[in-house]
Amino acid sequence: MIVLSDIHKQYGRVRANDGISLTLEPGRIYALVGENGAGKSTLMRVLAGHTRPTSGSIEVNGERLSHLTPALARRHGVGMLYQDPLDFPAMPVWENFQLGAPRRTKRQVVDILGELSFRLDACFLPDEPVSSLTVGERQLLELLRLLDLGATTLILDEPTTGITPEQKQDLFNLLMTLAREENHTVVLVTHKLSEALEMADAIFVMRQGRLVCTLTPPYDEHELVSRMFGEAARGEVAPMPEVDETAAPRLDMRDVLFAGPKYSMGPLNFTARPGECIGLAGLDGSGQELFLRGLCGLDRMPGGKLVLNGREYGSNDFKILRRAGVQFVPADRLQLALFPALNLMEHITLAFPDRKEDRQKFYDEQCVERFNLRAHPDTHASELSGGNQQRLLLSLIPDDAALLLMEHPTRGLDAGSSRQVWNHLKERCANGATLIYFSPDLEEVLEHSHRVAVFYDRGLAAVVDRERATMETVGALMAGKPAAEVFGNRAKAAAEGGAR
Amino acid sequence: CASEPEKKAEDKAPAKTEAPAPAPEAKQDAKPLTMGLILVGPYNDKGYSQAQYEGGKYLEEKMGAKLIYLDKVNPADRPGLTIPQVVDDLLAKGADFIVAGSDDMTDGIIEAAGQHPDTVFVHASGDAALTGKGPKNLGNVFGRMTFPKMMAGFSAGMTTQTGKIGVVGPLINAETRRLIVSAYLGARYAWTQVRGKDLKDLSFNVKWIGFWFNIPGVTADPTQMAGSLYDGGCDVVLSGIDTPEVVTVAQQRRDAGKTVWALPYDYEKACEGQGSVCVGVPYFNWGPMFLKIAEQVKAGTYKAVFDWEAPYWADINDHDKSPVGFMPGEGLSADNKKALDEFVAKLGSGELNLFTGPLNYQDGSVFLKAGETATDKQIWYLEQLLQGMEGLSSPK
Amino acid sequence: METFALTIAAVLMAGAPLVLATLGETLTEKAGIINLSLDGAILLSAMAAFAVASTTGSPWLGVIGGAAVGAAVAGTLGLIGIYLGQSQLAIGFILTLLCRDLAYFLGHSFSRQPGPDLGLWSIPGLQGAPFLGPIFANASPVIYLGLAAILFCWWWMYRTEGGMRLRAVGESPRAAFGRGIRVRLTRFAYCLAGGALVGMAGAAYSLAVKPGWGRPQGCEGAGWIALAIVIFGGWHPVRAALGAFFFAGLQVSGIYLQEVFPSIPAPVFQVAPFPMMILTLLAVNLGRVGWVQDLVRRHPVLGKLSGSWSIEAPAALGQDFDPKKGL
Amino acid sequence: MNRESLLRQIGWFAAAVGLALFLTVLVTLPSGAPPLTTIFVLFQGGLGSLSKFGQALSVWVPLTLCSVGLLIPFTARLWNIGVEGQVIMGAIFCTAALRPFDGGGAGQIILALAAAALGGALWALLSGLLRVFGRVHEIFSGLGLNFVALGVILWLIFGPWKRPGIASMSGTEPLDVSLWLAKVGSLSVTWAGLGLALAAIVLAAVLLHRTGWGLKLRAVGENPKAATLFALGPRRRLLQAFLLCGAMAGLAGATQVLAVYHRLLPSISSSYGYTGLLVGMMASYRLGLAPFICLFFAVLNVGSIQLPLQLGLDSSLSGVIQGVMVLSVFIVQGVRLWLAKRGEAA
Ligand SMILES: Nc1ncnc2c1ncn2[C@@H]1O[C@H](COP(=O)(O)OP(=O)(O)OP(=O)(O)O)[C@@H](O)[C@H]1O
Ligand SMILES: Nc1ncnc2c1ncn2[C@@H]1O[C@H](COP(=O)(O)OP(=O)(O)OP(=O)(O)O)[C@@H](O)[C@H]1O
Ligand SMILES: [Mg+2]
Ligand SMILES: [Mg+2]
Repeated sequence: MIVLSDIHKQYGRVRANDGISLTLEPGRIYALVGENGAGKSTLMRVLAGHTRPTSGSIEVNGERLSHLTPALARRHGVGMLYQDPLDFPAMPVWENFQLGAPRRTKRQVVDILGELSFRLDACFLPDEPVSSLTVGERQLLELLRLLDLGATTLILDEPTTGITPEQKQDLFNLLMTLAREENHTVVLVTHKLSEALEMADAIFVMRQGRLVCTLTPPYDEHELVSRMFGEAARGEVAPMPEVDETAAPRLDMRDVLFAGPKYSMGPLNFTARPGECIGLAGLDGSGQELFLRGLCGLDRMPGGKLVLNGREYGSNDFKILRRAGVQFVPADRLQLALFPALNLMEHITLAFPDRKEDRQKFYDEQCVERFNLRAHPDTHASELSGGNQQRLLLSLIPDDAALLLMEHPTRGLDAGSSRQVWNHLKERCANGATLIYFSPDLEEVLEHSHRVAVFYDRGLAAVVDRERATMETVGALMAGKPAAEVFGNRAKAAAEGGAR
Repeated sequence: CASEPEKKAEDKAPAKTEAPAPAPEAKQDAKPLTMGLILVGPYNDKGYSQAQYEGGKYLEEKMGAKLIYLDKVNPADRPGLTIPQVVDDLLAKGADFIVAGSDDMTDGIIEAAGQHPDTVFVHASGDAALTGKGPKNLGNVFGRMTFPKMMAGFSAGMTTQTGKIGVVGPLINAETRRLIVSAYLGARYAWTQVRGKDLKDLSFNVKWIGFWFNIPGVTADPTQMAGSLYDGGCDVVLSGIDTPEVVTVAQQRRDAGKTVWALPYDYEKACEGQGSVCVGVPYFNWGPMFLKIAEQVKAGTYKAVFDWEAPYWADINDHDKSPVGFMPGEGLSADNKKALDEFVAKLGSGELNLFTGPLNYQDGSVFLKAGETATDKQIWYLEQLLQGMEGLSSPK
Repeated sequence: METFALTIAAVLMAGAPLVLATLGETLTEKAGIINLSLDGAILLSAMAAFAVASTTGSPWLGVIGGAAVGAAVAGTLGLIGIYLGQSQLAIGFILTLLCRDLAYFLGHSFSRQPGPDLGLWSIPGLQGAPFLGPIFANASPVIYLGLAAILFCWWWMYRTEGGMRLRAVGESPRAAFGRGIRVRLTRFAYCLAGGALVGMAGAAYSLAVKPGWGRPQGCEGAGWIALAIVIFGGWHPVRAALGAFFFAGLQVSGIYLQEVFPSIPAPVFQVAPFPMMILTLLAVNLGRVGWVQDLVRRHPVLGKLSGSWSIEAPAALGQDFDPKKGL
Repeated sequence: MNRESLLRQIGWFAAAVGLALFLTVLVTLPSGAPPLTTIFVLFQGGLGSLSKFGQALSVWVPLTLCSVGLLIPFTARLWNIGVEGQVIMGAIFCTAALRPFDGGGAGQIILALAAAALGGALWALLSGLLRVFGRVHEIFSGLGLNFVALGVILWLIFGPWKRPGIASMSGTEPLDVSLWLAKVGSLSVTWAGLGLALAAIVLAAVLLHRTGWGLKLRAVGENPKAATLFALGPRRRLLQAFLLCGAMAGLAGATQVLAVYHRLLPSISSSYGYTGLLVGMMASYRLGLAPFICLFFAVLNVGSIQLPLQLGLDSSLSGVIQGVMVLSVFIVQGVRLWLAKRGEAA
């Protein structure tokens, strides 16, 4: 039995965990759900001793501790499986299995590994480098390792991203047996409601670092969803701009293939009109990221054609597209979009070299007036809050941008600023820009899209127009239900009509 | 050594009488004559520079002169330091005349001498006075190392059992060619004339490392160089470089049970403590040369000439007379030593001049016709190695 | 045959210190730390080794002294680089120049003084043996030291728990930390160990390969060559050692080649390690460049080729890790 | 742009100097030299007289050219350790340009300077290309190219460019006096040298702090990914940085040939490249301090010859002091960082 009480974790300005208390009992399976950045992983890392909480205490087997270290956690049988497998790709399977475990000979290790994997009817070649395994296999190997270390509390942080359905089924069966027969505690961090609903004896819902509620069966899906994504922000929201159906398409993708570092997708056929807001819905790694990065030329486009404002592009060179008015705003702003140690003025100068002279004026009008970016002009980007970072980025996008590609436009923004951002984006659309964006916050997507493009399993599953785009339908599509089942056949036709 | 004092008296006497009396006297009373010495390497390098340093010390003890010196004067060790700057420093410290120790300083010393026309400058090695390139107040002095090198070669020729002699040379230029050729001539004489063997059976193999000392990644490594010579069958190797690798390698080969010998270079005591691997060392003994110059300077009679001093034949190892010498080591057997002495006597009497034709260059062209003897200039500016020597004559 | 054996012997001798230094740096870099201070460290420890040896009269004490100094230099890098979180490259580079001058300054009084050396070990059994005789009958201890070090490093890295942890902290400090390995401590430890080996290399120079101390000692620049070889050897002890011998061979053969190809300027053979290092790095990295990847996709042949390049630097090489931050 | 009080910074710098002093004393003690006298002799040797100061300046010129040049790649977080080789290449190209002439004037000299800049730039470009297109870290390519350059210069001096008859350490045939740079009065520093160095400082200052280019360069160094998003052409910037630094290093080589040695020497670079790197680091990669640190190091260099002359000490002590100085700066920075972290934690 593990009791977390009043756990706080602060990362600079970010409150990753904000006073969380919960109890984990043996023999039960818990699900931990919440939008991106809700603080799930952080909480779990605290539990696994990989992160020291800013404050709060952890009680394990009656022992009360201010924090755990990896070694301590192991001694108390707590083991964690990471979102991105935390292993040593260049090293062989058996070494990955052995590292951190008590001293053993290779033979012993190989035997144990073989026996364990037999039990879970998996199969590993001990001398193969882990880099040659699939993500799923690596997850499984980690799991075996934890079991071998005698972990009785298993934390799985989104274990099903990028593993096949059957692997997933095996995994869940295994977890079931572990919990029911061997009395293990299992915590499953997930974005996929279906999984939570299917597996969990209790569901913890997190939102912006807080534990908003703990649900117990029988579950009400609607409640769960609304708890996860919260009420829509108060205050008047600009209406969706009108789209001129007759206008020539702004973007037309013809059999486009995209190839990213991890995976490739396509052929994609998709069109967008001027003034349109198109939201991309999908679980992490379902393909929406590659879709955006490919469109702006950051990832390669091995095949197909892009037609922008009637001009045809055989390749997606970043510079050329940028000159054609394509602008990309990544989600990870500090890592990808800003210069941490440069100040606001310098950012402006970099974005608008020609406005070097009146940049102070620009700053006042653009940043302060339009985006109420409240910060001294020579603050470093790294010192800006997430919200201000986003404001800065938006204010750096030229007004004549024709096609806006945004990852999670409101990531880390509170309700108020999110609204501002949205009103601004809609204003741009009203002025004829086309917005294609992705957000893990489904409610946001539904609220701010003319059409919703749903991605599943690295592919464009369906394009749903506003009327039909509801939490249920889109949620179902995201979870992999075929369009046919979601709407009757008639609707399906319409849906596919969307993706011509 | 009893003879020294009066000998010195003799030496001094003429100088005194000729000297325009007062000036030097006054000088002497005021402060001792001071020599500013510029050394290219460390003063304690057990080699070329230490020999000059001890020459300076000799001067101090013999005529109470004062020595001020700066060592390691080369662009590598003293970045940005130029000879004129050093000279300024030494003069500021009261030097009455300047001696520059190395061929590398040629241009710098010419420049400096130009800047201080009424100070005496002497360039040990170098040929400004010979070519007339230099200003009037710059002379050259150098011992005729060719002779000790001949003796080294001779000893090698007497000592070798395989008839294979190796040389680890620094970099290829007229000076190094000159010295190595002398060694070859000595060895050849020993082999053919004294030991009466066939010239064909004598191999004389010269390997250049490309510099005066080892720079890993740039020059060939003298240690490996010497090693390869010994491995190649040479049992005697002469060193032409500044650092003591060759003797060390010889020692190691000895420990490994090989019968090999080595001849270091430059420094009289180089053979000390090396035991029987060391056949002998051709060395500079700058003392007498410095003394002579100092006295002339003091007397104000110094003439800037190109002075290429022959050994003092009566006793080439006489500390007070011979500018160059050959110090036999334990490696030289008694008989060979006797042979060497005869050889030296012949050279001294002029009865034997090894630079006598017929001698051909390595490429077969004629260096000296039969019976012709080489002039100093020919020897000083030797263009190639000689026929019968292996190794490069000039860098390609 | 005889001469061939002798050449082998020469290569072994010339290679021994390089091997020691290379192995040391390989250890350090496997743990994820770049120690650029090699060149200076070798010189300083060469001086120290000789100084100790000639004052105590015992060459082996000298070797220990050299190792200690090498470790101390690496330790400085470790403290400032690992725990104070400063740039390893910068510190390493500063230490190189500093140690070099320090060696000349402190070693002043020992320069060109007679002193003991490690001498030779003669193995009675091998005397007069056909091929091995000339090589091993009377060989310098450092040759055995080098060969032993190769075996030991290989065994330690790939056959022991410790070696596994070593590679782990170099591959992914986060993962290692996650498994309860004390990352910084481990890294620091191997920093020291590697430094000690480098120190031994210095001792090998001043007590065996080029006995004595002086300016120049003759091992100036050897450290840079070793650094190059580490990369050339793909961070694998055995391959690195082979690399060291390969370059020693190049230098030795350069002596013979000087006559064979008089048209090739002599420095070429001596400078060879460096262009080779650059080419190796090029080969290693090109595989990751986008346009090359596309090329390889189009022509599978290249894929096979690039397979043979598959040298991987430790993934976390030069990245610092602060456990306080957590994962 | 750090908003820390000047006083604080000075305080920390003082701490660094103090530490350096302490370490130096520690080092000199075993050699039995009186530390303070030693340090006094050093400085007096470098500043004692006008001519001494002139010498210091003549060291300052190439050193400044190198370190100021290095600050440009540093701005882009590039470690152009190949600067040493670039100095050598500059010297080689400079000599090559003058070989056809046995005399001349401003025309030839300008030609030679241009050639030197070109040579250095090309050599730097090699590292740059390797870095940008081959992802070879510039440290290793730079090191390699340094040795290659050294090989080339030795080969030239002892081979094709050797003096008639004698090839030797003393390098190639000296330049005709008409090709020497004019000295400032009786001092050993030259007008042209001073001009070049000052020009380099001004150029770097303007480029880095007054132009968009410098800002872009900084941005590229800060975050290449974002630089791509802003379409700043990271690759081109990096290459330009290498080229500029190479050109300045090349000029340093030229001043060595035209002003100091008047010919090509094996160790023509006087390892000013490496010292320049030290300066850059000690100035914590900022232009403001660099020229002064250069002067300080130059004074040490010149003063160092007094150590053997007056105290019988080995002059490499000056190098030791330089190293210790820079090291202390880093140690102090680290401790500072660590204390800050402690502060956060508490
Ligand atoms: N190491 C870190 N440094 C700084 N901020 C961090 C760190 N780790 C997490 N954060 C921030 O803390 C917040 C919570 O992150 P966390 O990863 O716990 O969310 P999450 O619920 O796991 O999101 P996801 O569903 O994407 O996994 C986010 O705003 C994130 O940016
Ligand atoms: N950032 C730092 N700067 C300076 N000293 C530090 C720093 N972090 C830790 N130290 C000191 O170094 C020593 C070891 O610290 P710490 O325990 O964090 O490292 P470690 O235990 O070797 O590595 P790990 O914690 O990853 O196993 C402690 O004395 C600590 O005070
Ligand atoms: Mg997470
Ligand atoms: Mg710890």
